[in-house]
Amino acid sequence: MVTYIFRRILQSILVLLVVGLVAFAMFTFIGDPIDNMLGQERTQEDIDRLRGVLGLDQPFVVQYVKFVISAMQGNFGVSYEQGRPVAQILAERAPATLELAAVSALFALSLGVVLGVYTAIHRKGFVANLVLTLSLIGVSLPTFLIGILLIYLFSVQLDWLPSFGRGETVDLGGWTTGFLTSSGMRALILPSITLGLYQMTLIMRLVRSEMMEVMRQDYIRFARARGLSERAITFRHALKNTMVPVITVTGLQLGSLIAFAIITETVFQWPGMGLLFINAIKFVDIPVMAAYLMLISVMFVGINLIVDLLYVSIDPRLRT
Amino acid sequence: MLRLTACTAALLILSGAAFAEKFSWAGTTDPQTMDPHAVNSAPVLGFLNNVYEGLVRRGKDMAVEPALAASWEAIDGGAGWRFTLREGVKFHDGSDFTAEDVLFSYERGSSEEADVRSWFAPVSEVKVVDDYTIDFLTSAPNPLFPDSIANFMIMDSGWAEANNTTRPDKEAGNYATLNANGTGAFMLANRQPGLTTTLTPFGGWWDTAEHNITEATFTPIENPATSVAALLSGDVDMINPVPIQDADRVDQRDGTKVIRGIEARVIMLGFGHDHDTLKYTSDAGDPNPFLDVRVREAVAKAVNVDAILQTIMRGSAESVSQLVSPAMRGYSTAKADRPAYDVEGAKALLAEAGYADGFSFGLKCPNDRYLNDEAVCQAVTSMLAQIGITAELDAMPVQNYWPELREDNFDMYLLGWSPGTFDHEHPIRFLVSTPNEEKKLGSWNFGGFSNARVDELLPAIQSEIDETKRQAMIDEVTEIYQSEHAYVTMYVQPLVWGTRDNIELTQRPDNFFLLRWVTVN
Amino acid sequence: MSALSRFWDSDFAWDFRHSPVAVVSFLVALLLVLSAVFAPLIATMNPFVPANLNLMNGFTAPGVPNQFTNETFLLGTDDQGRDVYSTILYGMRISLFVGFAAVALGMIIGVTLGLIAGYFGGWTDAVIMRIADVQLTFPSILVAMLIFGVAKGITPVEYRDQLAIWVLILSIGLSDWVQFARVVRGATMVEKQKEYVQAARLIGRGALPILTRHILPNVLSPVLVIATISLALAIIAEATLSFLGVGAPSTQPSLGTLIRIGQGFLFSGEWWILFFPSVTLLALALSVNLLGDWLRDALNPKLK
Amino acid sequence: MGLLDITDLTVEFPTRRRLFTAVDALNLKVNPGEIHGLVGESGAGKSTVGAAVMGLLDPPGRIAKGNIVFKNQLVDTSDGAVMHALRGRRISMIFQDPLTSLNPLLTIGDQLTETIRANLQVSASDADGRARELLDRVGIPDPDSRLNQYPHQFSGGMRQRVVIALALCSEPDVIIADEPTTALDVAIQAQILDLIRDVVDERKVGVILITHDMGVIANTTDRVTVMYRGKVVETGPTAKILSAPEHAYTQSLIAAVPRPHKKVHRFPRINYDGDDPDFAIEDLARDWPRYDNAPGKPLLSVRDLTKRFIEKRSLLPWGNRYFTAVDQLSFDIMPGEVLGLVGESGSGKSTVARMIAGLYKVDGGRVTFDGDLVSDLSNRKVQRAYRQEIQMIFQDPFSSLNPRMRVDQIVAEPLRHHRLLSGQDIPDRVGELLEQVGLGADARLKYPHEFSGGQRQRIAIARALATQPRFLICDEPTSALDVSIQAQILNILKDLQDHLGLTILFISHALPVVRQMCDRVAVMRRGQIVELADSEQLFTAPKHDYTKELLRLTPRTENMFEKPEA
Repeated sequence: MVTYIFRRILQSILVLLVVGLVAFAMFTFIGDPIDNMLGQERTQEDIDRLRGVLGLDQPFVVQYVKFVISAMQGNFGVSYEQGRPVAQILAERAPATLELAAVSALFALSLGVVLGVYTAIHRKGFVANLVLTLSLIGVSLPTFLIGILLIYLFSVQLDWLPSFGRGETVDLGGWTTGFLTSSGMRALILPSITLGLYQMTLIMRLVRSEMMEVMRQDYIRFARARGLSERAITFRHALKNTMVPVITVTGLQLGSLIAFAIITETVFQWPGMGLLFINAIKFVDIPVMAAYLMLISVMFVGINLIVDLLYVSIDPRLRT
Repeated sequence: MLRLTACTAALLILSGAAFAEKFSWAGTTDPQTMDPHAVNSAPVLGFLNNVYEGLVRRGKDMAVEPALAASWEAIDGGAGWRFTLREGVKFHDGSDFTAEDVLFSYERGSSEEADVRSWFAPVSEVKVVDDYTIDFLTSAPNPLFPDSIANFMIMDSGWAEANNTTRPDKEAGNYATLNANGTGAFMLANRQPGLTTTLTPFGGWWDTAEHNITEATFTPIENPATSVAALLSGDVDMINPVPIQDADRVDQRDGTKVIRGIEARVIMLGFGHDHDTLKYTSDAGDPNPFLDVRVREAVAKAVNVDAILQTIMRGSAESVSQLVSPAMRGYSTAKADRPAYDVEGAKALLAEAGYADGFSFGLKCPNDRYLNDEAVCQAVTSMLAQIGITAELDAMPVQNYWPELREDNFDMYLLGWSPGTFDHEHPIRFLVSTPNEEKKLGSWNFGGFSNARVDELLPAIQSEIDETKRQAMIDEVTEIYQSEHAYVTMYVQPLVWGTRDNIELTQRPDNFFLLRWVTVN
Repeated sequence: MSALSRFWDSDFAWDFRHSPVAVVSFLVALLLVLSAVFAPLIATMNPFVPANLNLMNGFTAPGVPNQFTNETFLLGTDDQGRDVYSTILYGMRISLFVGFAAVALGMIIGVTLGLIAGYFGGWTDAVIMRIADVQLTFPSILVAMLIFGVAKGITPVEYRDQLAIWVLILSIGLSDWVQFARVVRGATMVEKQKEYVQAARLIGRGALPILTRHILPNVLSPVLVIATISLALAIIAEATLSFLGVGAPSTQPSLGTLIRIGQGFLFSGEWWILFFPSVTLLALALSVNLLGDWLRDALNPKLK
Repeated sequence: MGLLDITDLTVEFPTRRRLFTAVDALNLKVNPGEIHGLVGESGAGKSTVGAAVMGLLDPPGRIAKGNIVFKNQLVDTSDGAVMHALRGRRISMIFQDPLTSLNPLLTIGDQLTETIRANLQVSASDADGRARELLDRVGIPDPDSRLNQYPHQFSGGMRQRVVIALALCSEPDVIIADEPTTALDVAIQAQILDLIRDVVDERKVGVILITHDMGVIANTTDRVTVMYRGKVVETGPTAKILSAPEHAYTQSLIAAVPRPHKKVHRFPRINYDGDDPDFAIEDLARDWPRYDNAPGKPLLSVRDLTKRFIEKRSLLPWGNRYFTAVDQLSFDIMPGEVLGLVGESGSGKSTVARMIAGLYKVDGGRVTFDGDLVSDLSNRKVQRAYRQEIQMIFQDPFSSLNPRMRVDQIVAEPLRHHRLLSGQDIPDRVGELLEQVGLGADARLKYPHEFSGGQRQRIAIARALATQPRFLICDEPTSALDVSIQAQILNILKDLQDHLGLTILFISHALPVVRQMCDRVAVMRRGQIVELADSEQLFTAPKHDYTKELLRLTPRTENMFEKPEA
């Protein structure tokens, strides 16, 4: 098992190095830092001097290693757009996105599993089929449209919930949280539904199909034949076995939540990293793009590591 | 990191004000910088007018009134202007305001790195007479000089030196990009670029506060529908602008109202007068057809301004024939007619110029600067298509737009101009005069229109004190740029602000939103 | 028995005929695809040609004559005077073209790599699947925006409009290949253990003919299911990117661009500019999704 | 009245084309302390009977009519509450595959106690004690520590014991055992059957033992019911049915069972349902090339053949733990000889076949064919020639034919690959081959799924014969087939050897089959050959203990009905 986890960690590091390479290549080949740092009136001497200072005259590999080292120290350079260290900007923005993603994930996961189990058990029921049909409509509607409709309905027409932003936040030593104020909590509702709805649907459908798959297994038939109650069969036997594949996919889904937050943040003017990123795209702010890229993959890789560990804890076959 | 949370900041202020109110407003674009000299654009200057102040300021009716200068007078013989500074004024950090700060701000604002240096084109020298007296000497008599520096904001010299920001830095930014230390009614409490900017009242302000705000938060909301939703749901108290199409709804709804006005801003199309060849599309490299005045006239005739006003602008704007609106000083009443919409005439002109089969070119357009700017450009594209010339539209955020124009990357472009001095001379100086770095002239004349007679007339206009003579000269310039079709002027942009019913504020025609006139009921 | 009647008689076709959902969604999808393909024939105008537009027709409500021009439009017009009905047809062409091309790209890459990884295993497999892991880190919209951002940084401005479509295809396709690869790899690993593959190897067949002639046809059913669902996803991704402003340009609007434009008129009463494109997008994605859902069940031998 | 009385049971599966009657008016009676065998070939409906009694029919299956009477009470299988009270409490079930019957995520102890507590009103600690007793009873050593283990930590036989323990939890009156030993090796099979027998004798439960294996029936059951296509053809005491079957189907079924105790020339076949095609061996033999084999020189020679698989991957390649599947194996096959390779699952016999066929790379040793070193896969010239000379017939005719290829494409593939014929001649040759294996030329345009198992195996044979090979590897060629089809295919293989002089390596786990087919037999165990002898000698006078053990455990069928050789 230690080997397994160690192997996964090694693989994760490898993945990060590759992503780092992509980010670094973006830096080097697209956003020429010299161009951005020297402005229009530059001489060849200036360029050569700065190349030396920045180490750009060194071989690619050396530069890459330096990039990786400084990235590990959280140093991603200075935003072209804002003229501030990218790490600092990201640190400001991260709490908003992470809180949104966390709430969405919780929403998607809890409702997804519950509805998935429900629809799998009541396969022919009216409510289950209604939920399924609605869920397909849910995945067929783009996120941004759902966001707009939610705003129109709940903010504009009904005036129940705020239409944009995080509401009031409380600063806990560099981490701004919306969890501690009622306006912050209210502001979270619509964006997290918007962001989580799609993942919720996916998880629900996955749980349902895996559950139905598991329900066809011999050990479920055997459990029935042993006289166990339907409750025990559903929750003790079927659900646990369903969780193994569900966890993998859910891990991937939650990882992509952070990236998909770009859309939600745009619609709701949510002051997170996604909004930052889309602005970076518009202004071709390469350092911000590269850093965001790295950050997303670190989170993604981290989530996948956790998923692997969860796997081990659920499936005894992996423990030997 | 210096940051006050919303809660604590509010608590601090609450103790002071009896009817304390928070106020929040939203706009399409975030002010790029907090540096008053780095970018000469209305969103920045409008915002910073709340934080910084100039020697003079404009009142609710746009009239110039004393601010940091208690009074001013022309120096004999038109050599310049003497400003007597207000005493006892403090900067937000508590330091005193003196003539030294004015001189420093002049040097900073007229420096190579500054975007606002063209304001100081007429200035030959600035002399500190004593702590509270300063002379601005001009190379020629300049009767309008005090009017022209209402947006010239004074920065604390000691603060700038201490923070190593004695020169603005447009690209990389420096301390003043994110921080401010002015004398204005509001202090910069928290600045998160692109997210929120929070202002709090400055207790030590020299003037009497008319407002009752305890904290004001600005949020840029890029998506117009979101900002409307935010206003309707009461999440913000004011938005500028309200998308024109939503104005009626916002006005009719309980709880919100719309404040309309005609902005001083003229929307026009510009050409690459100094481009020998086209830069874009498959015709790139071909000789520039817009060098031919007949082609420019054809464009002017092809644009159906009335249609734009009736549909995209929903009838809430006026067409215009000049670079200023009729309300501005120096408007040339004799030249009030725009070329009529005339597709056939335009085609005939094109044929005459040898472009019967048309051509294609690149049209640049911002998509978040003016009201429905991209839609207008699209409409222009299809109108030009009617006379057989194909515009390839490239719309982009304003932050990318100005650099693109400065680098001459266009065949035709959209521009809006609001004369800071409310005088016809202003656009002539910025848009019609031949670009001249040294004299700081024609700095926004991206297409490089050049006419010797205009260049000759401009200094005369600037120094002429006799109104009739001055107007005659302006009329001549108008005649020139109209007949040359230097720009295709289209319409004067409307001002459409939306507020909650409980907000009272003053809308100034220059689209500057000043918090010091806001009352929250 | 001809191939056609044999197909008609197959379980697959029978299931299809007896599933109202499948038939209806197939017909809806077919209708939409056909109307997009034949847009030039059934549209009232080509809204992509600026010369065809009359701004005075702007904001005409559906079925109501325009106050200036007295023209009537079935689904109304947008702010530029574009007939919404025609614009939807033409916009759907972009959406569908991007969707199909992106799925084809993702499918070709994914199936090829999946076959290779699954068949050869070992190092080849490890490398390909690690690349897939990296790719999975970035959802399509992120890839699209990165490519877009990069492309914006390195290409001349005048190519950006044409570029947009290809960037969309490339980015959606690139983020799509992983699921094809994963499924095909899994299926290939199962199939290669089967004795017919060993029989072919025994004859002396090389890897290429075994992969293409033997394994590929047997792993296609899950590929078909994924391709269908990916198509819906790709259409939505395209709409999303266009909504975010990194997709189809507003002079040649796709469904997503139309929705972005229409969204600006949500409060002003011109509901049709948002409503009809949204409904079309929903109908398109929903019918394709329903088909995919049905296919998944129909092609799953375990459900038989 | 018996313990369980099933009368007139009819189970229907409505499919889209027609109503399929899986069980047709079946009557069956089980008495306490009796093992009632339910035997039939695949598709006979025997498993459906078990599922119907348990109320576990897969949808859309349904009981159309019939009564199930348990202890003189009519059971309403459609009533969930009734079935719940019955299922697991009074009637238990054992499934075929012990691996999939157990929930992999729960410990054995958890699964036992939950079953006990679901069915008997006992406390948790009592249930725990009972679970321990049960494990002990089914012969699992060290039950204390075993209780905390997961199913994957048990071997196949142990797992099936756990399954039986689970079935016994509630002290049921009836156990339905559905192919309980099919997935197990012969040695384990005997143990499990003994265990069931003991339980029946001890607790006087009634057992329905569902199986396709006549050997199991012969050795274990008291009474037997024979099913054919959903109908009961014959029922009665096992001894009587086996020795003197009345129904023609039963006769044909029994006759086809390979006998371990003597060698017959051909398998006796009784044509019951008309599916007995001609195999035109004479036509085939006419064009068959004759090879001059040097006398006394082996055609195929295997020396020190070794294969290792990675058992557990480590972080670094040299830290991997290996499992030696084939360990320095050596043997020769003479021209025209049939060599049998026999052993239990996991003994490495299939690995040997795949190495000889060049499907696996060898990790040590060498294989020479007709003097050429063929275990070196990089020698393309030798490989190309060798590939024409050898062919293989696989175990599962449902997976050995590509389901997406037409039959003519399948059979033609070797011809095309080796460019043995020009394009126009290929269809003719394919037609001939299909005729010769008795399928008829119109089989060409069909797909594999349109054929039955036996027909598919004949397609596989046609493909194997296309290149006119000298050497044929048969890897369990009949173990996936019903016994009557098995006889048919084995006869074909015998013909091939007799008339074409083919050299055959015949791999099987079934000793009776090996005895009928092979000239010499090698017994494999854990990657090594423990005994290699002439077939008759090995069966009559085995030398090695392991061989003796295997022979002893093989179900005895001497007292079965025998049809004189045809």
